[in-house]
Amino acid sequence: MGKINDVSLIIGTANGSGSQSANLILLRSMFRMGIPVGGKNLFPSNIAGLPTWFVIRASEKGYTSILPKMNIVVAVNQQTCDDDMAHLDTESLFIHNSSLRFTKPLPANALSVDFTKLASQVTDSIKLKKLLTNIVYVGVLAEMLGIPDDILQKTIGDQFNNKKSVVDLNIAAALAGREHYKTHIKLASLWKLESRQHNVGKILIDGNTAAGLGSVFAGCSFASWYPITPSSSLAESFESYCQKLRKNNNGENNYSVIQAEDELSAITMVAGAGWAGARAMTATSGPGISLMAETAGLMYFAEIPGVVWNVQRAGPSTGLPTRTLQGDILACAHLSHGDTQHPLLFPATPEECFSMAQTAFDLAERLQTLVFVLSDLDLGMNQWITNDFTYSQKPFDRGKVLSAEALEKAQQFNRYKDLDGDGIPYRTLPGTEHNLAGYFTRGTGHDESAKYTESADVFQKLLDRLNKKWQTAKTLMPEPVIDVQTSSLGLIAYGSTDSSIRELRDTLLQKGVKTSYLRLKAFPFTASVENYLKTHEKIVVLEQNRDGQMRKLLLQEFPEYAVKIKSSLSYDGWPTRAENLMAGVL
Amino acid sequence: MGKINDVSLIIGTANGSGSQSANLILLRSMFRMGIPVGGKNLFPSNIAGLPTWFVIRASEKGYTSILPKMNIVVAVNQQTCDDDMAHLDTESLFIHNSSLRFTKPLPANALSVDFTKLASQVTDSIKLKKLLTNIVYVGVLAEMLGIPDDILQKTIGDQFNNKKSVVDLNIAAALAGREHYKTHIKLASLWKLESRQHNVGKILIDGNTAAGLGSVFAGCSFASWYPITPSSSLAESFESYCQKLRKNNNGENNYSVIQAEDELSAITMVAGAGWAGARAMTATSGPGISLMAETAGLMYFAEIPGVVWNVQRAGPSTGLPTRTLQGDILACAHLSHGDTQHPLLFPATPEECFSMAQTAFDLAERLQTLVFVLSDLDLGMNQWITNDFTYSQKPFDRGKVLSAEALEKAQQFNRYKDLDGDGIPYRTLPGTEHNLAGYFTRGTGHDESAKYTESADVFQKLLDRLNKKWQTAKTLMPEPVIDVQTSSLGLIAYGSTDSSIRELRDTLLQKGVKTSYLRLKAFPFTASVENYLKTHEKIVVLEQNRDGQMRKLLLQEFPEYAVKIKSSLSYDGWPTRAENLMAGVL
Amino acid sequence: MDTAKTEAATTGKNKLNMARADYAGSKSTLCSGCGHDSITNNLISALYQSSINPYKVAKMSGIGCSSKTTAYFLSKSHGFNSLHGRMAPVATGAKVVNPDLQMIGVSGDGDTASIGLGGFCHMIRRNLPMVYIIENNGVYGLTKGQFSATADLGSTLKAGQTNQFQSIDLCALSIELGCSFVARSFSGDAKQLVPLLRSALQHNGTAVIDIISPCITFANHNGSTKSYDMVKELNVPLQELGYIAPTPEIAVDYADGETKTIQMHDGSLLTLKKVDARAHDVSDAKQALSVLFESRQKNEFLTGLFYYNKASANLIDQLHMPQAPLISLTESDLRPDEAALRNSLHEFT
Amino acid sequence: MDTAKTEAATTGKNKLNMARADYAGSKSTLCSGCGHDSITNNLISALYQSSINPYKVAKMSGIGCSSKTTAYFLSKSHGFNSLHGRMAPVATGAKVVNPDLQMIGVSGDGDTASIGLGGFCHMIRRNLPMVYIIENNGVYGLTKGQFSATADLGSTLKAGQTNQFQSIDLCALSIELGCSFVARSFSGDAKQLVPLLRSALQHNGTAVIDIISPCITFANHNGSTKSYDMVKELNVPLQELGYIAPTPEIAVDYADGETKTIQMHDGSLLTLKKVDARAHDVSDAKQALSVLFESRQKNEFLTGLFYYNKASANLIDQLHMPQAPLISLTESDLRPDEAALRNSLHEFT
Ligand SMILES: Cc1ncc(C[n+]2csc(CCOP(=O)(O)OP(=O)(O)O)c2C)c(N)n1
Ligand SMILES: Cc1ncc(C[n+]2csc(CCOP(=O)(O)OP(=O)(O)O)c2C)c(N)n1
Ligand code: SF4
Ligand code: SF4
Ligand SMILES: [Mg+2]
Ligand SMILES: [Mg+2]
Repeated sequence: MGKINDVSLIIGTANGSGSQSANLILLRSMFRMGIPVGGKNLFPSNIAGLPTWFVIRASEKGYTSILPKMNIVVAVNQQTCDDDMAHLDTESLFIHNSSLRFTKPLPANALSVDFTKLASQVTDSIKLKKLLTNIVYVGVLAEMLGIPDDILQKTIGDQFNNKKSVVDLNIAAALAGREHYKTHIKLASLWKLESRQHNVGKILIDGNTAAGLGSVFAGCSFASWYPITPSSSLAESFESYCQKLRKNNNGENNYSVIQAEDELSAITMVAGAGWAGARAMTATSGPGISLMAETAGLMYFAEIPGVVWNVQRAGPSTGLPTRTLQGDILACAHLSHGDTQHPLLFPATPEECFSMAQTAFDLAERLQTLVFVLSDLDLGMNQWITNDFTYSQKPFDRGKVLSAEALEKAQQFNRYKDLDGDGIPYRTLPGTEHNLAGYFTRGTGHDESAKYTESADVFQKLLDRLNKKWQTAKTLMPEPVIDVQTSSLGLIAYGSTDSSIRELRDTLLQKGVKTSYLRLKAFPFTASVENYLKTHEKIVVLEQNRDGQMRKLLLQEFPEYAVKIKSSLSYDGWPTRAENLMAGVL
Repeated sequence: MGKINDVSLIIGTANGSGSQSANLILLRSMFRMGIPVGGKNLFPSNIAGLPTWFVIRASEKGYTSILPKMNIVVAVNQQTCDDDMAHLDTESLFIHNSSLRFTKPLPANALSVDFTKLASQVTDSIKLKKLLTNIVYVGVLAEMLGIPDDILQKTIGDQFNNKKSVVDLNIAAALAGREHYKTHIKLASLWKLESRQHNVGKILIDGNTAAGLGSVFAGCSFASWYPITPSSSLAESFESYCQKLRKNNNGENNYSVIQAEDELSAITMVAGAGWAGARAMTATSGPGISLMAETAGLMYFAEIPGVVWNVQRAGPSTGLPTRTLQGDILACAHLSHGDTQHPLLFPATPEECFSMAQTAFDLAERLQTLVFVLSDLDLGMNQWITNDFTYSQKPFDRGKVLSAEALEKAQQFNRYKDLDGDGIPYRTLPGTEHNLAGYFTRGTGHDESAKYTESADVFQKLLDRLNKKWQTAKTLMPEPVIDVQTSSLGLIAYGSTDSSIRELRDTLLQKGVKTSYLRLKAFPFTASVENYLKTHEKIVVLEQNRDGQMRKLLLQEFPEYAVKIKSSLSYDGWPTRAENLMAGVL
Repeated sequence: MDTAKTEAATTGKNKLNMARADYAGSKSTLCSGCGHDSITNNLISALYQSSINPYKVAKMSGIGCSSKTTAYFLSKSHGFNSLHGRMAPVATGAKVVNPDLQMIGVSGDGDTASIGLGGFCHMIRRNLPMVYIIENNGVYGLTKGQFSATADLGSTLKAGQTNQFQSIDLCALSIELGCSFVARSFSGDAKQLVPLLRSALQHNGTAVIDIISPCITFANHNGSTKSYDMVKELNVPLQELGYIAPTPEIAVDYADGETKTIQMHDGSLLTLKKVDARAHDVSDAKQALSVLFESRQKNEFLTGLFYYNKASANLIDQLHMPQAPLISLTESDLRPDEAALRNSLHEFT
Repeated sequence: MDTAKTEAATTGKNKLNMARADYAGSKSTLCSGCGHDSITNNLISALYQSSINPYKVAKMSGIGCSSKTTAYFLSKSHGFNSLHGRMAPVATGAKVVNPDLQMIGVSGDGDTASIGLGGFCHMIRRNLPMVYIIENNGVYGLTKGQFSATADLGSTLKAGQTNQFQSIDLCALSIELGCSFVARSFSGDAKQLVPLLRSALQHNGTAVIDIISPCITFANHNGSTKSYDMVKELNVPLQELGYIAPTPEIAVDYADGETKTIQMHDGSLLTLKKVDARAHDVSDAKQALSVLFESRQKNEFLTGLFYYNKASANLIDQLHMPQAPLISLTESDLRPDEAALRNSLHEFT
């Protein structure tokens, strides 16, 4: 008998060849078997014809981190078939299309399957044959691993929207693969899948779709954006969900989406919309963040709410647009010149991408400031099992906005006066029909009534009040997830690396090393972060960037504990692999 | 007898009224008497008609920091004359134009002088009368303080380029003021000036002029810029010195200056020019820095030399364009997204603005990276006594550039290969006539031969090499100026606050508190900074921003010493006043 | 003829029962004699005469002396003095989420033609409903008089330098990009400017008004092509303009065959009396471009309304939003129900 | 007639004794069938036929599928694949300090007309000597096919959305801004494109060539106005073009009165044979704008050379630099002597 529900496989194809849907069918079938599984697409910054890999890991424990060696390697791409063998270890199985020409010797466990020929049995069309080749390997793998046919067929149906002609062809191709395995290969697989109940109440989804949907449910009514990988699908999913869910009874749009001419305009439109009273957002990645710096500073200083989704990719500069990093932590925390600071949120799962949308807008409007949600390519574009999303009953926090009636009662209004001692002033929206409502928003120095001033005293007080607001923010930011198991070694991480950290901790435990774990959800840090630092002898911050950016923020904020705060870093652009972070911990 | 060579005075006028030349005449006359003196202009972000103040401080010790109370207040501006009295203490003298109407009671030591009438004695032209009013108060003050007439007259002559008609009128107006004091006021002044020899080998100049001139002598041949206060005069002085000093024998320009359409283009033109092999620079301030973020990251990652002069003003956002802060330290150190880092230089005097121009270009070309020189409004636009500039004999360091001949010898060329183990690769310039010269510059991931790659391994190695280069930078950056007097309290500061820190230290010493002092000249920090941290029990970083930005960089770099690194901050937009920083030190 | 104006003149109050002073703002801090102040003044007249509701106005600007002027009128309105060159996108965001706002933007030539050119062009493409005023002095006033991109070829700076680059003609550019209302005027020409502004306020798309506005401090010397003297000399109005507010029965009766009338969105009329032989049909973009092209060759400042297209769909139309502005939507409009969530998630199970 | 071409064709080498392969670059990674690859191919032909010295070429680009193509030709040359929308300023900096470089820029419609519009317009104002190619497919290819600012009104995306905004006509815009060489072509039309490119390479100012280049993956469906089918259908060439390299004795002898000849900077000739009645005098900007305007109304792709002005001063001329490029200046040229320093400081004593 083989290992049950513990298999890693990698499929090497070319992008634009239709392999993506085949891979998703395979992945979703496993998910529907109730097995914890994750799927990661390693694609090139290119539209068609270059190498792409898809990695699937099924694990009873829910680990999704990519392992150094794969159990099964499927090679379909001539360009990479030699190199794909590097993923093999002695036990691994190497399944390759018979048509591939290798320049290296094949491993012992190589299995040649003529995917192309099998596909030909199903169709005569050259174009279709190419696409169906992919489904054939799905059939082979399904048979080998033990994926039930009903699940596979239903998943194929769903993938192609139950469009009969397409579905039938694909099912036939899958069956051809299955049959081939059954009749010709007959190998007893070392790895087997068995149905489980792990995925009850769960969904399989990518973070960008979750964030787009979340933004609809979070009340966002304005989005302006400029296309950039890997954030485009977030904006696009927001728009398409709006089309479905945000029409009024007359079929009119209760939302607006503008594709801006660049990121300068995208964020600046958000500033305009936030100022006017809408929940407004943009989605971008590295280069876009850089271009948004000036307006981000304006929004901080003039106190305008807005949300930026930063789906991080590998930088600096254009970097590797289709690889992942957590590299914009410092850039976002201080984006713009001067003493500027921005709250950051760090979703770790699609579920949090969904729920943090409301958190982000609530905070942005409460604090009257720009809030960054830092996702990344791994979280945003890969497939994760996550808890089914909770429908929020929590009312939107629209913050301190004074209506005409409120102004009438108050009989006075000073836009930038701290009436409540929390550093947060009141605002009015343009169009408010009241004599007191109007004020003049500016990025220049201003007094409490928003008038221009160069008074040294007033200026310093303004900066101090903004800082007071920052202190208030610390009490409003989401609390970290903390699991204390020891006082000797405390790990800190954030965002998409969470599942890798879980695996890493288990491995450490097996080696006899107990760890505590704090997963940050936000910057500025809440008091519990300080407490965690205080109560652990050694702290290791695990992150996916070269410079230990989150560690730097921790050092800045908590110099008292700086000595004991170390880094464990991984920054090659691949999704975190648990073992890459191990060295830094021990 | 009054106090000798120890006087602070403030003159309140309106901008655009011609007072600036009068104030400079007064200041330069004192300088020419050999007395240490400094002049600071507090002007509005406006072209004409709003309040402006000019502060002059003469002090045998060379202190130039603005004091909370002034010895002499000269009020000429109706708009501010009431408020100007706030600068008085019991001893101070309040000289005001007789025509001013006050709503507050005048102090005992008030002296009403009819500047306007005195000016009328000299001219009938209404326009000129207005301008000459200012010279009249110069005459009054000159007589009162004891500024010799030959010095004053010569200075007037120089100020107006010895244009006889103008000079004569101004001299007459000054004499009218002088005469009026002699014959009508006759008050024995509490403050007197006496000639000294302190200014031998010194000049009186602003930092921007020094930086512009320095850039000419540093070999800069390309500047692109977009106007922004307080950096414009730097670019303008560079261009005007080039016109004088950088013409070839045929009268052609051995330089180029382009006024760009915005800061995005300004810095990007610098990238193009630096890539092509020129010493190229731009000058800007806060908002411009934000707009330069994306290209700054490209220059870091593609390794292109260039220099940015950031003459800092009070931010965040548009902030107070005519006030000073050291607020862009963090923004510049990490400008752009991803793991991006930039070397920073901190000139403290006009002399350093001049000499650091070459340092900046040498470092930029040696390190193939963008170097920021962080001046500020106080240093850049105010008048400072500084050592006469040394003519540099040091050859330019043009860095590792391979000519066609060198390529012929080497027989191979890999743009991004670390041949010398210092992390710095070799480059070729476009136009080099050799088969090996061409390479493809990009902001995307690249291998040693500059080819695009998405290889995880190559990408991580590239980031590591860039980091190695950063380590090399630490050995090349200018060393701090260190004065160790004790091991208990070590101050750290940088840039234009230097003279205030000197005063602060003297005051502390009088109170019995000994301090050491390290003045940073650069980031990344050299080893001597760490040693200083190590060898002092308490460290206070004095700076002009709210968030203690340099302290944050120190915390990031030296967590071992973080516990003892404290802040003393002042951030109201005025030039540092020594006493404002005192509280944070004790 | 213009009832609003007449009424206002006699009673000192307009239709909203507001006095002209109700349209004022804080005191200008510009140099005395600055063209921008005249524009402010004319704008106040236009707003007052047209009985614009101050509470529904959003005053937008970028950064510059010109951009400061939004503080000098309509102190009852909200204003947004944003970033250098970013007026267009800020206004876009605000207008989309609240189309009830009457957007009045004041920018400078540096703000629009230099740093803001990209955003300006794209706003025009989208036909954002907004009065977009450029106070054009050919220099960066606030940074002390460097050339902007509308400086004319051969114009000189006070310090002597000569501009060597071709000037961007913002009117021609706007027409080329499909802008639906394009005019040029001169800061001091109240007779021309006020009717233009009043009709622009009734236009349902982007109305670009390029107003030559001399900078007295940095561009009023000999050699500056945008000095008061030069502008007066070179100003050639195409038409004489008149504005007629909508009344129950508008009886337009012109003997003069040389006068054309165009009807604005709200029914008000702009009358254009031909005073220059070249005055063309303002609905003909091609002709407008030709007229501008030729006039540019002559180094004159042709003023008047150049192009008007009532029909072109604006951004708000394109977005198919409800009558009520998005900002008035409540939580129940904005948050779909739980069933919608469950439905949406079905495909991920 | 074109000696270079004839020679090349016979010997397989051009005047620099280089083979066509010497002008090749690395293998294209674009989708097979992408219009951009045809342009690369035509560009290689033009460079080869014109015996351009690869060592003196600087290949510039922004970011996009189109911008990647500078890697696919002239691997001997330096290339700079810069930032999205920033090709114009990078090229400006490089060209100014080394005017010996032959600047060849390849950008996309997104890169130029969306994010890079400001820099593009200002480069034209400065008349930077450069061949500026726009590989125009109306979409952002590299980010998977969203509309760009040159998408035609009414064109549809693969997923069905319709573009509601007016397209920016980069040729008309360039002429309006005073660009000195403006042409449009189609990626697949070697006969038209190669002569255009060869003459652009000899132009001493900004040469904008807007090349319609279908995106096979995202904009080749029915409904896309820039699909191969549509472009072939709508392509209307104004002229038939021919290029004649400079020879000691050029004897141009055309019987056909319909053929005009223009002489480029290096003495080479571009012949324009009228094939459409509208073919105008290419030195007349006003006419060029009118022709483009009318053709736009008709929804056709008018191609050919639209405007050419040999005379206009370029940026390098304006800067009054010496013959030797700034980058060749040595320390002694760059650092004035000590006396100059002392003199300069005198006024500060
Ligand atoms: C990003 C940025 N760059 C530069 C500046 C400095 N700046 C302020 S106003 C201005 C030019 C204004 O010119 P214009 O728009 O023509 O207005 P004017 O003052 O002439 O009315 C500049 C360059 C700034 N505020 N922001
Ligand atoms: C600042 C920035 N924003 C967004 C992107 C993402 N991006 C890469 S290419 C591209 C569009 C390219 O379109 P186009 O110039 O038309 O070239 P094409 O791919 O169609 O040839 C975009 C938006 C980026 N690289 N940089
Ligand atoms: S500087 Fe020029 S534009 Fe600015 S306020 Fe003065 S006159 Fe007006
Ligand atoms: S996506 Fe379009 S533009 Fe990009 S390479 Fe493919 S066909 Fe060409
Ligand atoms: Mg201006
Ligand atoms: Mg494109």
